[in-house]
Amino acid sequence: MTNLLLEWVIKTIVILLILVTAVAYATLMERKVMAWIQMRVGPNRVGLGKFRLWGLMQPLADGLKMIFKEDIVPLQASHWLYIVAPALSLIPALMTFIVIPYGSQITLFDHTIELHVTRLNVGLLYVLALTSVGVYGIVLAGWSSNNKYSLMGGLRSSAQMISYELALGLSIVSVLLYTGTLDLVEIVEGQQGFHGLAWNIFHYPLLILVFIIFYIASLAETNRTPFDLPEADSELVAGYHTEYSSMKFVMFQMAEYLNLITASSISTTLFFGGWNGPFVGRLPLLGPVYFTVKVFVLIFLAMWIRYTVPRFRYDQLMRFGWKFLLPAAIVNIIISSTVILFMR
Amino acid sequence: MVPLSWYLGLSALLFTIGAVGVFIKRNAITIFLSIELMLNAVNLTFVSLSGFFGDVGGQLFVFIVMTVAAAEAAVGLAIIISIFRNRESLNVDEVDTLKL
Amino acid sequence: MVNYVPVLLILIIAIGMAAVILILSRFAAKNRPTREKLMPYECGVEPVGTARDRQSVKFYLVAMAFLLFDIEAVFLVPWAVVFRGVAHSEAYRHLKYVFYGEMMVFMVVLLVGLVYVWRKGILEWNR
Amino acid sequence: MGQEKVLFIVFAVIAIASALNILLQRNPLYSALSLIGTLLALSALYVTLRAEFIAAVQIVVYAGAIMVLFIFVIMLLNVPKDQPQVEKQKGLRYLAIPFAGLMIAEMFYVLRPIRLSTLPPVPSGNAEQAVGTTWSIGTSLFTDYLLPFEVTSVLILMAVVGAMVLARREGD
Repeated sequence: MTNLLLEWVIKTIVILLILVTAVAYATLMERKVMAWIQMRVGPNRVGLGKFRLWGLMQPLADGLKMIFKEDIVPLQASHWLYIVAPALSLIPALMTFIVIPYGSQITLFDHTIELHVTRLNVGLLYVLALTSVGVYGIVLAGWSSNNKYSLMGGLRSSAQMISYELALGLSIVSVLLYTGTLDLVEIVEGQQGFHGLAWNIFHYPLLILVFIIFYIASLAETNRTPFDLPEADSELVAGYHTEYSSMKFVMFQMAEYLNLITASSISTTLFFGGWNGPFVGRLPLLGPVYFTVKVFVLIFLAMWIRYTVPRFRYDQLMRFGWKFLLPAAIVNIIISSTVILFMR
Repeated sequence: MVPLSWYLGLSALLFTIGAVGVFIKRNAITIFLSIELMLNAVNLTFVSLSGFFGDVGGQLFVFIVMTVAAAEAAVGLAIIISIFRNRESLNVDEVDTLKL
Repeated sequence: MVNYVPVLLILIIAIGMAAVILILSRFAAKNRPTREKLMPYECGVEPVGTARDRQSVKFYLVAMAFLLFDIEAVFLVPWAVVFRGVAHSEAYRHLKYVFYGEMMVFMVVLLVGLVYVWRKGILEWNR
Repeated sequence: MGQEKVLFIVFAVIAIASALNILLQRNPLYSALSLIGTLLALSALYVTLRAEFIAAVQIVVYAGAIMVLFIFVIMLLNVPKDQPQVEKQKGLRYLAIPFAGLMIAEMFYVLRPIRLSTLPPVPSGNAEQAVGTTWSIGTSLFTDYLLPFEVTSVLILMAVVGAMVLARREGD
């Protein structure tokens, strides 16, 4: 028992460290990608001493800068909620990753290590539950700042999140119809055949549509551009985090990037075979590599979309979510279940 | 293992707190929240009995109770909104007449 | 249930992390509040009115519609998980059409709700 | 004391403390947030009772949807704090305390003879289909409990229509 507990503690801390680093470099990646798309160079100065290292130390410098910014609590804000809100946004974002498998198992010093922190029978529901709790950070940040822009941004953002959460949940139902389990480890193991290429999306072509719905909904869920209405800077300044500065602002940013990474990981797990790939059976260490590559391709896609597609108007956004994505997800469930009923 | 009576005791305590809330609070929304607390206390009873007797029926009942609670919250809050619109108040002691 | 211990673990670690960050931001930087810094930000102009005002009931209606369709999604989850097993197992052979049909009835009833919400213009925000 | 008992006590204390906080707060927003605390603690207790699916649904539906609706309404109305406190039945407040005492006494009286102290063992071999898993919920909900399930859909439809009619103003 103590052995198991120790293993969990180590795995959890390692995962958190990796996640925090990934978040830091996702911000650099975002700026680099944006720069390339706009034919600029992007941050390339901050390095180690004389070596510029293509700006690889930029996230560190940004972090240091943010720590030493003045931390302001507006006088009229609801003091307690104002401080707690960013934590409420960050904590669920940090908690999601423990159910996602990032490899099969490796043997280290005669000790078999499963490459996932834990497996839950209701793994996917656990992810959905944390997503649905993530609304509170935003809505409370908007309310507690006691600022009109914040309140409006918080309300809009949460209305958007809950609307797209529906499409997200219903598109997952279509996947469940094929996999028949909520356990993410089992879902990945079900995609092992054909040299590790029996990914759900190849195996069941209907899932391509589901993936598109899922991906759009998860972009909206993470409040990224075409869907970053809550912080549409031309109308609402910075939305729900208008009043936030210093590390509290960083916590919102971290939560946003963590959610992006999580959404990409879930897409990878559900549609693209998780850690599966050629030769992974013989060389289990390839698993985490494949997983990371797939996740980063999806993150790159999100960034590409961000700097290519203009922002929606709020009414367009709500119309798109409710009148297109939601019915499309429901129709997909009906078609998928009919196919399964008459398959074989 | 934790004995069944602990779960039932906790559930009864939560139910009592909810009932007291309905008595002493005058704000319609807080009263509503207390009712939700009572529903949850009963749900705990259902789930613990279902676990201890190994019968899934109790958990299904909880599922249905949650649905009913959702429907109730939607309609109840709509009533609260329309009362507030007409009276500018959420105090249940001020809305005891039937005419406007 | 031992698999849920890591959930508790990461909850504690995440709370600890958030607390450390919050404390860090409190004490790492100099704090020199002025009246202007502590005012609500309104693009540099003196704030007008208050943010504690009543908002549009539209947000309530959207949240209400979300709540009711969320219930639908939650009912669909256990159905979707068992559906394949039921449709392809011998033990449930006579039940598979019932399984299919009942969920279709359920979804049709709720689609009527969606159509109602749609026709009443709750999903329109530009009016 | 076993680890389970320690866990139970921790979550029970969280549940009771936040339940009491509902009553102690004057601002309904803080009351609603306390209720969310109770809901999360209860969900953890459901996990200790092996009702994983219900525990997850508790968070998705209760904490993630119903309470969001409450908080939206509280934020939309933004009731001014300085309202005159009208209280017509003053006696109720003083009746509540003995009433609560009576209920707690009754509860101890009823619970005293209950002797069940362990959960039944998980049947070996088909842990996937034990009580509380998604499979067990799915198979019995859509067979033995078919009627309540279908009636639920009608209830939700009625709630949509009712809430819409009540909350919308004429010409809104």
